Amino acid sequence: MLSFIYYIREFLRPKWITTFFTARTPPLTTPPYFRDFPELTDKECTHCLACMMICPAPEAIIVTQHEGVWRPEITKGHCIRCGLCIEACPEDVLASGRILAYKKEEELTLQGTFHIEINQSTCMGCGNCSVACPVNREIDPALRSSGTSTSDEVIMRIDTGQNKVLHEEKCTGCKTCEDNCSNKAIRVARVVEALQGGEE
Amino acid sequence: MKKTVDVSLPVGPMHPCFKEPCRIKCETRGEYVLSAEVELGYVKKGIERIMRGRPWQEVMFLAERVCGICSVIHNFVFIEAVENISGIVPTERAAFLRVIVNELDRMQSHLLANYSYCYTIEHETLAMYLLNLRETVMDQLELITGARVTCAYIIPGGVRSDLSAEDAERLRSALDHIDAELSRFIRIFETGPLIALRSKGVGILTKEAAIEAHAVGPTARASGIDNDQRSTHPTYKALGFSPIIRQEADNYARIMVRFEEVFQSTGLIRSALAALKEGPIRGGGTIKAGSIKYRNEAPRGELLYELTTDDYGRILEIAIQTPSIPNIQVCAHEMLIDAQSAADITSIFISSDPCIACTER
Amino acid sequence: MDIKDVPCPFCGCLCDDVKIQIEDNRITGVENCCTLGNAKFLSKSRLQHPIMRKDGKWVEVSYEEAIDETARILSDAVRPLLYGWSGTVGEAQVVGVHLAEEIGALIDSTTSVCHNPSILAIQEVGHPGCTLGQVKNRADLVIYWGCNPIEAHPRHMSRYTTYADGYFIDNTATDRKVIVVDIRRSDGAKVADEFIQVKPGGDYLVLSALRAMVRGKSDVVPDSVAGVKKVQLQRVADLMMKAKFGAVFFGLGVTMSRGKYKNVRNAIELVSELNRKTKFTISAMRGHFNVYGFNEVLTWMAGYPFAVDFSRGIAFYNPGETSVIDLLEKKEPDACLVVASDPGAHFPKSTIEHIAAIPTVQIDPCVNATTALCQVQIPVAITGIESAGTAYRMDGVPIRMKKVLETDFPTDQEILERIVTRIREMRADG
Amino acid sequence: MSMLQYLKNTVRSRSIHVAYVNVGSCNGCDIEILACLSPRYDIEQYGIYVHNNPREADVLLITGAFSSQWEDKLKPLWDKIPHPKVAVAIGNCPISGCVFNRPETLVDPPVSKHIPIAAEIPGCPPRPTEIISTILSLAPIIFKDYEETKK
Repeated sequence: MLSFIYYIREFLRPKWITTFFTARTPPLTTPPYFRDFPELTDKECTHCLACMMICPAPEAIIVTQHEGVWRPEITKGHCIRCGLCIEACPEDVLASGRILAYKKEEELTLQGTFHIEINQSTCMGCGNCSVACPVNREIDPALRSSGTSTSDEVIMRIDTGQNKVLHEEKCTGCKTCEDNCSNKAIRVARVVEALQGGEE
Repeated sequence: MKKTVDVSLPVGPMHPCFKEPCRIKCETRGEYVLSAEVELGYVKKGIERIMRGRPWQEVMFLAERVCGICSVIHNFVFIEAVENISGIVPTERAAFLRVIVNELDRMQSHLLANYSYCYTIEHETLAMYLLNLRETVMDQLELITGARVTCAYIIPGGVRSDLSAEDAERLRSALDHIDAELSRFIRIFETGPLIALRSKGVGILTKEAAIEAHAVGPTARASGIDNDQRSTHPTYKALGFSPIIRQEADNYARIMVRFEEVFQSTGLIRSALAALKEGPIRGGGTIKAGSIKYRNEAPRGELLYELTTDDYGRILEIAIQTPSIPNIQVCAHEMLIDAQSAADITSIFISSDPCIACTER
Repeated sequence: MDIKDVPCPFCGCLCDDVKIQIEDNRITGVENCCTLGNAKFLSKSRLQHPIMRKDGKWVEVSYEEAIDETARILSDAVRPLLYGWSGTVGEAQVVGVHLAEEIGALIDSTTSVCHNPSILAIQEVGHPGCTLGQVKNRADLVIYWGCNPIEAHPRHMSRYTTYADGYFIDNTATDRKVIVVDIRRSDGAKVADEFIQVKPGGDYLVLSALRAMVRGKSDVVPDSVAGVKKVQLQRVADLMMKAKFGAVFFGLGVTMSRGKYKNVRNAIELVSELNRKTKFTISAMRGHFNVYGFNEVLTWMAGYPFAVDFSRGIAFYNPGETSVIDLLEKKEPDACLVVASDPGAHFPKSTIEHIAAIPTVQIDPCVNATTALCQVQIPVAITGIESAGTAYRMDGVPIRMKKVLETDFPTDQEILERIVTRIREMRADG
Repeated sequence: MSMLQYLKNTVRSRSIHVAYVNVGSCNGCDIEILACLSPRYDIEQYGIYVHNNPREADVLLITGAFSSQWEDKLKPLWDKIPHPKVAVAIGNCPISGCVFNRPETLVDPPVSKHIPIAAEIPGCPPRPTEIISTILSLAPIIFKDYEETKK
């Protein structure tokens, strides 16, 4: 019996009555603070590949060159809208929601160090990783065009039948080598630290 | 006793009441349930296999996607586990922000569970009220973290973003709104005689059975067991947390425990907001080698991460024990048996708030 | 001492960018070379003297004696077989063909057991092919059909196709698609954009289905073709038609599975079909570094690419009758000369039994499975490392092999020339 | 176009019955579909009803990255839906496998390998607003002149 009174009271509230007669769904809007797919700002991309390094989803972001201009490209359907690329980008090329704003305000950064491991028993020395590596391609144009490494400045190259890491410190952790190794012989460990307040 | 006809009654795997695919196979005599068995395996993805050999920034997102409903707690437990291995201590402000987000997530999860229950017992009005209230909570989550479901808020050493003063004010007013609305809905639930008929005395889980079967979370707390892992967490201790326990041990108690925990969560968020001091939100720190077992209270109960990392912070071995694993078994072997009506099967099952995605991963 | 741009004498890729470090006439370092080539450059074990079986035991003999014995075996034979040739340079192959003509022998190469169906198909319908340089510079779609470049031609992808920057391709990383067709998920399939898993023996069906789709007759294709779903085939056909320049590479998965040369013919016709809409080429993934060279040499000397029988006094070519396996199956040869290949490791058991039963001579630097079947083995300089010459890459581009080490061992060419001279002397003696 | 056809088009775009199936998702997308039911978004005002019964559905919403359990189940389920019908992939998982698309995984994305997918809503998970607006924009196009186009 008590419940009837509660129900009647529920339905006699003025707010209930007004909403009952003027029921309207609010328009389908997305709030400005929603972390949507990252969008490009007008800043220039320096292809440091930090976004590719931090991206947790496979094939979601790739930095490519079109007509001489580098820019990150986000693949919808792969991107999980985590927003880490926006935080990791040192040049503020990407923006989404409020991430860019608070990143600047609070001086948030994500910094990484990288370590490349090559499994000697499975590496075939095919050179896919060292040719695909975007840093290698930058350093040694011969490697890019013919797969022939002529420089000792590259991160890694084929030597004595297997891939050898020469300059680990140049690695940007972009995982391109991992993706292009067909027998999973190369792994990049990415040790990322979340920092605040600039360089320590 | 003369045996009447035995019926093997399958429920699922696609059932309007279930959010996720699973199948309950019940042996019934008439409407009386003799035994029940839960059949799983429809959403197995092998997340733990994928996690192996990956750094925290990838595993964190995989951990979140163990379960889409209680994603924050998976993030929370995983990050605190690797922090404990590496000796990273989150900044004070970050610790409280974590609690705020975690409690918001718990609120929406409990509201969703109670929505499902009300929907299952065909009280659609209350169900819709609760679902609408959940949207308010989701708005707050989105306001703080920028995403509704997979927030990716907690990272080693701190949190992703700060809570500004005006956002905190919006959060406070939303909490007041939630409290006011929810007390109305609870009154509807508490005093509705039909609801009581469908809930009280149905799906009894005795304290002894609950202890024996290792029930966790609200399912166990409704049977009088004090097993809330938040009591051991330092930040919660600082906020003066004490678990909510009821003794009725039926569907009604389980739903009421969740309702009361929503109130408790709003209280915790308020005190966390009050305790929030200015300061950095990230402390830095890298993940080191080690292994750990770490647990905390998910909305559905105790969540345990057991993991080993290597020198470069990669996860070598990981095992996740989610709360729904014991709860589904408790539900099948203790609560469903002796149900007086086949119509109660779904309502009892939903009252234990099963999460199939968590269980199968 | 460093020597640059040494061609690697292993697989058909013939990578000519290998850098070699030499100390005291020994190779100490190899750069830019894959595991397979590296192993060949750095290999240590080899046969030091000619050996001959006498009373069931191996005895070391002089080169004179070994060549005398070989010449005797070959000139006594009624139907000698000269087999191998893919691991040596064109200059030696020329002498080999002269020798075959001299003694009326049947000459065949390893082509006979790998890409002979490809050659038959090309003879039927032509070859829309191009050099690997074209593929590298232009192709935006690469299809590997029935081959696993990662294991067999490791540097093929990084040097010529998938990863190397092309002159007309902006972004190899994004603009180039790779399709792998195989019966199992091979290593190469893991880097492919699209992997088609065909049931064994189903290549012909899949090729025909793709041809129908390229022709615009998708509705005749059933829902599943040799285990491949129609939607996937349609996706692949669309990819092919959208490509500006596609390159198909096929391996033994196509040639030596059910259907044989008809598979290859179908693949070539698919490519011709595609050429009505876009540009497409097809090439075989040739195995040994100079297997293509033998086809070239024999073609310009005898008119046919492999399996030529000189027993009639003219060059007679009839694959199925004059190809090596068929010949050995019929137990026809009564003497055999194996040059720079290893039939003992690859041939069917019954044919090996016949090789063991007849007098067999092997010319090879190393002891291998064929040694067990031989009467005589003559060690030679390792082609491409200790002796120079011309080899043809898998796309038909001739490349000059380099001599990087000094050696006392005679080359293949010298040994063969001495055998020819010895046989002529024997004939003159009557 | 006949009057009848016009009427059919109108009715079909205003009355859409939806079933959803979870083929291995983390249930994040499922609860976002559920959130569409809430009075905030209220999809029923657009004439969309969530029935979860394939036999009376027009639109099948698919979430999840296709676990092996569904290999023999999804196709029969799709065949049970009467024509005209469409399948819509919700979230990243059915499109690409999302973060689960790794070499070690047990799932087999994309779902379009198994049944035809008409539209895709990317996002992990997509917002309820995105789900609703996609289905609403899809509805008039997909069922338009069904009788004529099916031939």
